[in-house]
Amino acid sequence: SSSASSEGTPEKIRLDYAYYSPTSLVLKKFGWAEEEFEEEGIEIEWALSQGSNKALEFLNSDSVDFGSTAGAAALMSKANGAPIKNVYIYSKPEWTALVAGKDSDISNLADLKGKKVAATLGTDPYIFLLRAFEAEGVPPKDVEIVNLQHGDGASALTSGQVDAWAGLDPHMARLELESDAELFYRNPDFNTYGFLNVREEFAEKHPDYVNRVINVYEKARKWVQDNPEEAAKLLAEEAEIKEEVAVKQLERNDFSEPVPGEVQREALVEAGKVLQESETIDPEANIEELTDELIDPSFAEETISE
Amino acid sequence: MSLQLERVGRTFAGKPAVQDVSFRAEPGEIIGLLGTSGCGKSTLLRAISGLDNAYDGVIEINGKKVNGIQKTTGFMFQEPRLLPWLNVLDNVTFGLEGNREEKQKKAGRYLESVGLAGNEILYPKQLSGGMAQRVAIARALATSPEILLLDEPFSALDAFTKMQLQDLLLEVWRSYRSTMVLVTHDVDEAAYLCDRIIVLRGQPGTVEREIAITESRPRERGSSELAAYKAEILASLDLTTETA
Amino acid sequence: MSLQLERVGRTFAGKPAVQDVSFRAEPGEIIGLLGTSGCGKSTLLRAISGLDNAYDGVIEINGKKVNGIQKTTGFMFQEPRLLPWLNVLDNVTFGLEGNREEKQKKAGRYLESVGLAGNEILYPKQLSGGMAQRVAIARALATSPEILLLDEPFSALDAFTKMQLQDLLLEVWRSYRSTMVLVTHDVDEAAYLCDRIIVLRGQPGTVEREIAITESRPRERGSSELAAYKAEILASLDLTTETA
Amino acid sequence: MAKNQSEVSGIFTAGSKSKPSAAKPKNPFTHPLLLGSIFPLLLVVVWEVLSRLEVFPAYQLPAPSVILGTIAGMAEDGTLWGHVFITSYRVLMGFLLGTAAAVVLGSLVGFYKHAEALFDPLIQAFRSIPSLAWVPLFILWMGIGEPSKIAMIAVGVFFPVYLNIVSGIGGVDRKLIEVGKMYGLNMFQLVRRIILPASLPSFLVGLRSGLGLGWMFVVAAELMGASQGLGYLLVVGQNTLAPETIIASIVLFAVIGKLSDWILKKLETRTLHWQDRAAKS
Amino acid sequence: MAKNQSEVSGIFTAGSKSKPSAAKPKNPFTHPLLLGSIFPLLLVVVWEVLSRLEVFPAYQLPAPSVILGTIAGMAEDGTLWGHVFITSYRVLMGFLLGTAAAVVLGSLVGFYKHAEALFDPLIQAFRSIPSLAWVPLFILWMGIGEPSKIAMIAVGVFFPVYLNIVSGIGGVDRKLIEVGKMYGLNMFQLVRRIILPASLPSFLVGLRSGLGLGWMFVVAAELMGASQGLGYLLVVGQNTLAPETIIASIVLFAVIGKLSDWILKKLETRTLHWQDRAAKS
Ligand SMILES: Nc1ncnc2c1ncn2[C@@H]1O[C@H](COP(=O)(O)OP(=O)(O)OP(=O)(O)O)[C@@H](O)[C@H]1O
Ligand SMILES: Nc1ncnc2c1ncn2[C@@H]1O[C@H](COP(=O)(O)OP(=O)(O)OP(=O)(O)O)[C@@H](O)[C@H]1O
Ligand SMILES: [Mg+2]
Ligand SMILES: [Mg+2]
Repeated sequence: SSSASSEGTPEKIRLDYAYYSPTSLVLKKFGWAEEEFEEEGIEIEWALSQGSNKALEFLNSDSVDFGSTAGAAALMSKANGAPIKNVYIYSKPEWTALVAGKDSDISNLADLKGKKVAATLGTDPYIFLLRAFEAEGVPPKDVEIVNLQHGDGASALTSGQVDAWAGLDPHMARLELESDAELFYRNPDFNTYGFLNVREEFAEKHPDYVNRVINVYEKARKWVQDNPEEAAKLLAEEAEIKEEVAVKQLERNDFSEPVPGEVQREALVEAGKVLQESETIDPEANIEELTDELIDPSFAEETISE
Repeated sequence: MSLQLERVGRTFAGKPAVQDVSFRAEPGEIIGLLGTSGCGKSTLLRAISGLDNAYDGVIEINGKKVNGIQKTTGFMFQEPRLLPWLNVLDNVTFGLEGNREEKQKKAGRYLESVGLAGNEILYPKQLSGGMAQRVAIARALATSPEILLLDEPFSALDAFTKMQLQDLLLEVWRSYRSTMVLVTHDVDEAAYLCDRIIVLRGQPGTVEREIAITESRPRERGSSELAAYKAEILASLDLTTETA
Repeated sequence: MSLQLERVGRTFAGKPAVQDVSFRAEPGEIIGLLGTSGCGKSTLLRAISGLDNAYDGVIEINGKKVNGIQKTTGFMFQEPRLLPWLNVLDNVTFGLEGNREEKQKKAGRYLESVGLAGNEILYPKQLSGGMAQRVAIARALATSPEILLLDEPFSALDAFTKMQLQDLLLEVWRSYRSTMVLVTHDVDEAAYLCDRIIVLRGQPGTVEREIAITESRPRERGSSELAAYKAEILASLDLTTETA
Repeated sequence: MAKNQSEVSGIFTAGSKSKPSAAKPKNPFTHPLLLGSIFPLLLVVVWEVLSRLEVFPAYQLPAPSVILGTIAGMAEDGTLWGHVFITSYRVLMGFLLGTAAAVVLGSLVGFYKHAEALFDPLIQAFRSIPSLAWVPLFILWMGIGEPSKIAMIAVGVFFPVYLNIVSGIGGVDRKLIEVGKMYGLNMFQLVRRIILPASLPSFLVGLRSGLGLGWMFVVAAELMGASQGLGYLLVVGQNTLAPETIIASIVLFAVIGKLSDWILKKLETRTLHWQDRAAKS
Repeated sequence: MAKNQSEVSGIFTAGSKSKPSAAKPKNPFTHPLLLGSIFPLLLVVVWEVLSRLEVFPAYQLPAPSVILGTIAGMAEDGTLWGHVFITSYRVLMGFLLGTAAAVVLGSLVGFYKHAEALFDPLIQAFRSIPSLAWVPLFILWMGIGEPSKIAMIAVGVFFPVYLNIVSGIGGVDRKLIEVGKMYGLNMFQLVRRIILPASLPSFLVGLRSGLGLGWMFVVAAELMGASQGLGYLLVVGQNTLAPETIIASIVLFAVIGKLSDWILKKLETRTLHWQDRAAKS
């Protein structure tokens, strides 16, 4: 069932919100989307995404029109034929890094040889880990990667069952604050950005409305930029996390560049290669082409330059 | 209703339990079925009732070959088979039709006849063996079936209760003229109640003798006529040739 | 073993089922327990067996007050109570001890005595009513208990099988001198088997009479002495004053 | 030991002499409620103590007092009731739906040879598919609204109820069924008046099992775009590394699950009073 | 209709005249195996056709042929057997462990009033906690090795088995228990020789329910640091947004789950042949 009644005006617009996309929280909180479309009688429906994979499931099953994901997740889904495109960057997050315990003697990647590292297969931290290995010239097979969900990886690290963890915010921020865990390897560029994706069908039928959604997202983004403290408070409240954690998480988000472009393309191509090596993406697939198909900056360019 | 068995037999897993039984019951006749334990009496009743269709031979009711259960047939099983989740009263009303009150009144009447007035709300687990059997009798009689099959209906009762219930049975018979087939081990009972007695013998059971009791009703218990019949039945049951 | 009941009674949910029963059985005595249906015979046996502890009064075995089940007591229940997952042979060996072969031999002997040789591998659901009862008899006798409680053991058997099994019981008694308490509705049977007969009556049941049968064994069925006893028992059972 | 259970033990003790077994006075220390609280209390106390001693650090396993505080906080700001209510509602609806489906299919399969051959293999195969595996399929088929959540819970409820119904029907004594047949009951009446009451014990266990599984399936159900509910709370707790939220949701699951089971158990004792059970020692 | 089930229907038909019900020839079209395949086949065919017609796009629900290809691919490169083997092993061990615990606790609770008051409330409360909720706790207590995975599966198996045992024991006919008591059986013998066989139908349903739940708990178990197994496959499929991997793992769950259930079902018909059941029509 599509939300489009006819060409032109959609009956309703279905957005997702997610605790990893502070902008979406702000947008939902202030009701700017509702405001924007109220006059035309267009309803706004919100669905909570508990993770990139859920957001993509929602998109693929036509349950939402816009979904927030990590860039790599969108790429993987695209590789499987999902009819989505990325039209907007909600943030450049440094949401993942390599974390070691408080008194750990691990201080760089080379120290990981022969040790256990927790990561969630196929997610950004996992990609981050592999790219870090590549960058530092550490062969991945020298390290035992233990597949754990993000939260479980965090607790495995604190209870000493793994030596390091490819962490994800807000888990990571909380761990830093509460158990003095250390981020021993960071690189914001190895993260794959926060992608706002739209279903292709929606974009084709209602290009104007894509622009207008980007518009309200812009409003939210600017508010976050202008009010970092209140944004942190809001995030803490919505996601039910501590305020300090929220502050830390937000500090690591760069909201300055909303238009997808060459940097994202590069990051995705690199991520795609890593994923192909680990056979998460079909080795035959043409990553560059897929990336080009996925990222469509035209809407954002049009809207934001206005 | 008339009932006719023609060369009826039943085999369980290759072993014949009863063979070649033929007899005819005229409408309103009471047939006694006697025989040693395990000779196939209950098996025959099951075949007549329609619960068991895997017999050989032909069973006809009112001249029509039957297959399956007839609504007009009542069966009092060898065990009481009360429904454990129903109390005494509800067990008796189980087979009745009509509105609740009527059913309960009728059931109450029969419960009184079998000497169980005042025990309506007991559950089967609270009954003595004989009481359970009497509830089963009340349940079977209450529906006034046109053909009534009774499998050792009074086996768990003391001598006096038994006599009362035998008379109750005859009373019901007088009102409804049901055709009855009665399995019993009590020769006195058979002589007192039945118009004709089929004696089965052997394993597999076959008909040993058919004894007609022409004595008119009401009969007198312990009369010399009945005693003579009793002797005849006992003689035909005698085990001198067989041990099982 | 001797058995003594002193003012034993049992109340179910405020309603007395049996009251004030006292009697004594000397070692090796066979006591008959007679009475109308529902007067508390089975209830008394359950109390003696130790399965029911909630009775009033005192029960003593060999002069010692008992509480709970005695290994030396055997109980044949009013229903066969065969274990449905065991075949006939295994049901009989159920209570026996010793090695497998011995147990099976012993069980086989008793099965033959009750006329069920050749039916060892049948399951309870394949048995006729009387066959099931005979399996239960074999099971109860096979353990040769010192006190044997029998609740209408032959109620589902034809006259001749019944006589055979009565004699089997006496045979067992001759070998082991078990003390027995036998509930029965068959007055002939009581007169033939028992040393003393306790007649219960009423609801709640109370002891109506105690009749000692001094006739020595082996007794002759149908003898005039037994006939006299029978008349006496019947008279004491007579229901002229009560209807339930 | 073998005190017959059909009597009220208080009644006949009045007139009886001091029989130890007959006149057993209620020992206040063995009252079921009291006994039943021993383990939970012990658990909570040990856990609290260990937490205070920092054997479990708070970011791993917060103390019971903290959990209680979390729950109390949710109760105060009102969110608690929303979570509890919406989840209970979903479980209830799913339970009804799943039970209804199980009764219909279970009766068919329990009764008709052909129905068994037709349906049972597929059902048995589906029975071992984990709840999480259903999530994407349900989203696909039914979207992320309330219906898909309720349907998901119904799936969980269905299997144990179905299994117990089929086996319960199979286990009904032929003798009792024959009684029904002799009184001319048709298939439907036979089910209602004989089969159902006779297989009630099995059916009730199925219901209790099914309800338990219904609670378990809530998490999967509320992964489908829920923004409220205990399952949501749990997943959010896991996604935001908030052990106190996780444990609070576990405690709520346990408490509400127990309550709902208690209702079914009451129903069980009510409707099965006719069973001739041996008294427990 | 009411053909007695204790006989072999083929045997006595030889001598009998042509009775429709007695001499019913086996209709080849109603053979159970054939009937049982109708729905699965239909499902697969419809699904394949709809996929080919692109009613289900591949990114949502790949065609059965694609799934088969995925599985065949895994079989070829050998990874399939690893997944299947390790998961089956875990389920088997968890099944044994959970069943053992359920038998011990279930017997205690089924038997002793005090044990019931002591343990049952807590167990009933734990019964509704979802598998995912246990994950962090198990990691905390038992780490991420094999033991915690097996223990997790055992938890799933435990509850239905326990519930069915307790209810089964409660439902054993007092009359039969009394027989055992009269023959001087002690508590242990009573359980082994009377209670267990008498409550076997219920116990077996519990086992089958439990096994099903064991398979369901595999996902939670394999969230704990597994690098192989069907649950791992499922979760990786969900994390990497690969529908063919997800569906392939579902199919494998269904097939292997069905196989394992089939073994228990065989056991059931074997051990319950003594039941006096009505024949199905
Ligand atoms: N569990 C019970 N709960 C309530 N009442 C019971 C229970 N068991 C027996 N009774 C009552 O006790 C009385 C005596 O029962 P009992 O079984 O001893 O009779 P009985 O003399 O053996 O009769 P029968 O010859 O019919 O077997 C009956 O009125 C019966 O209703
Ligand atoms: N379901 C069955 N399967 C196999 N054999 C059976 C079955 N039912 C009955 N039989 C056998 O058929 C024979 C006759 O049984 P039936 O119950 O008709 O005897 P009966 O004459 O009623 O005996 P009783 O007087 O002891 O009740 C017995 O040998 C019995 O073993
Ligand atoms: Mg019979
Ligand atoms: Mg009795």
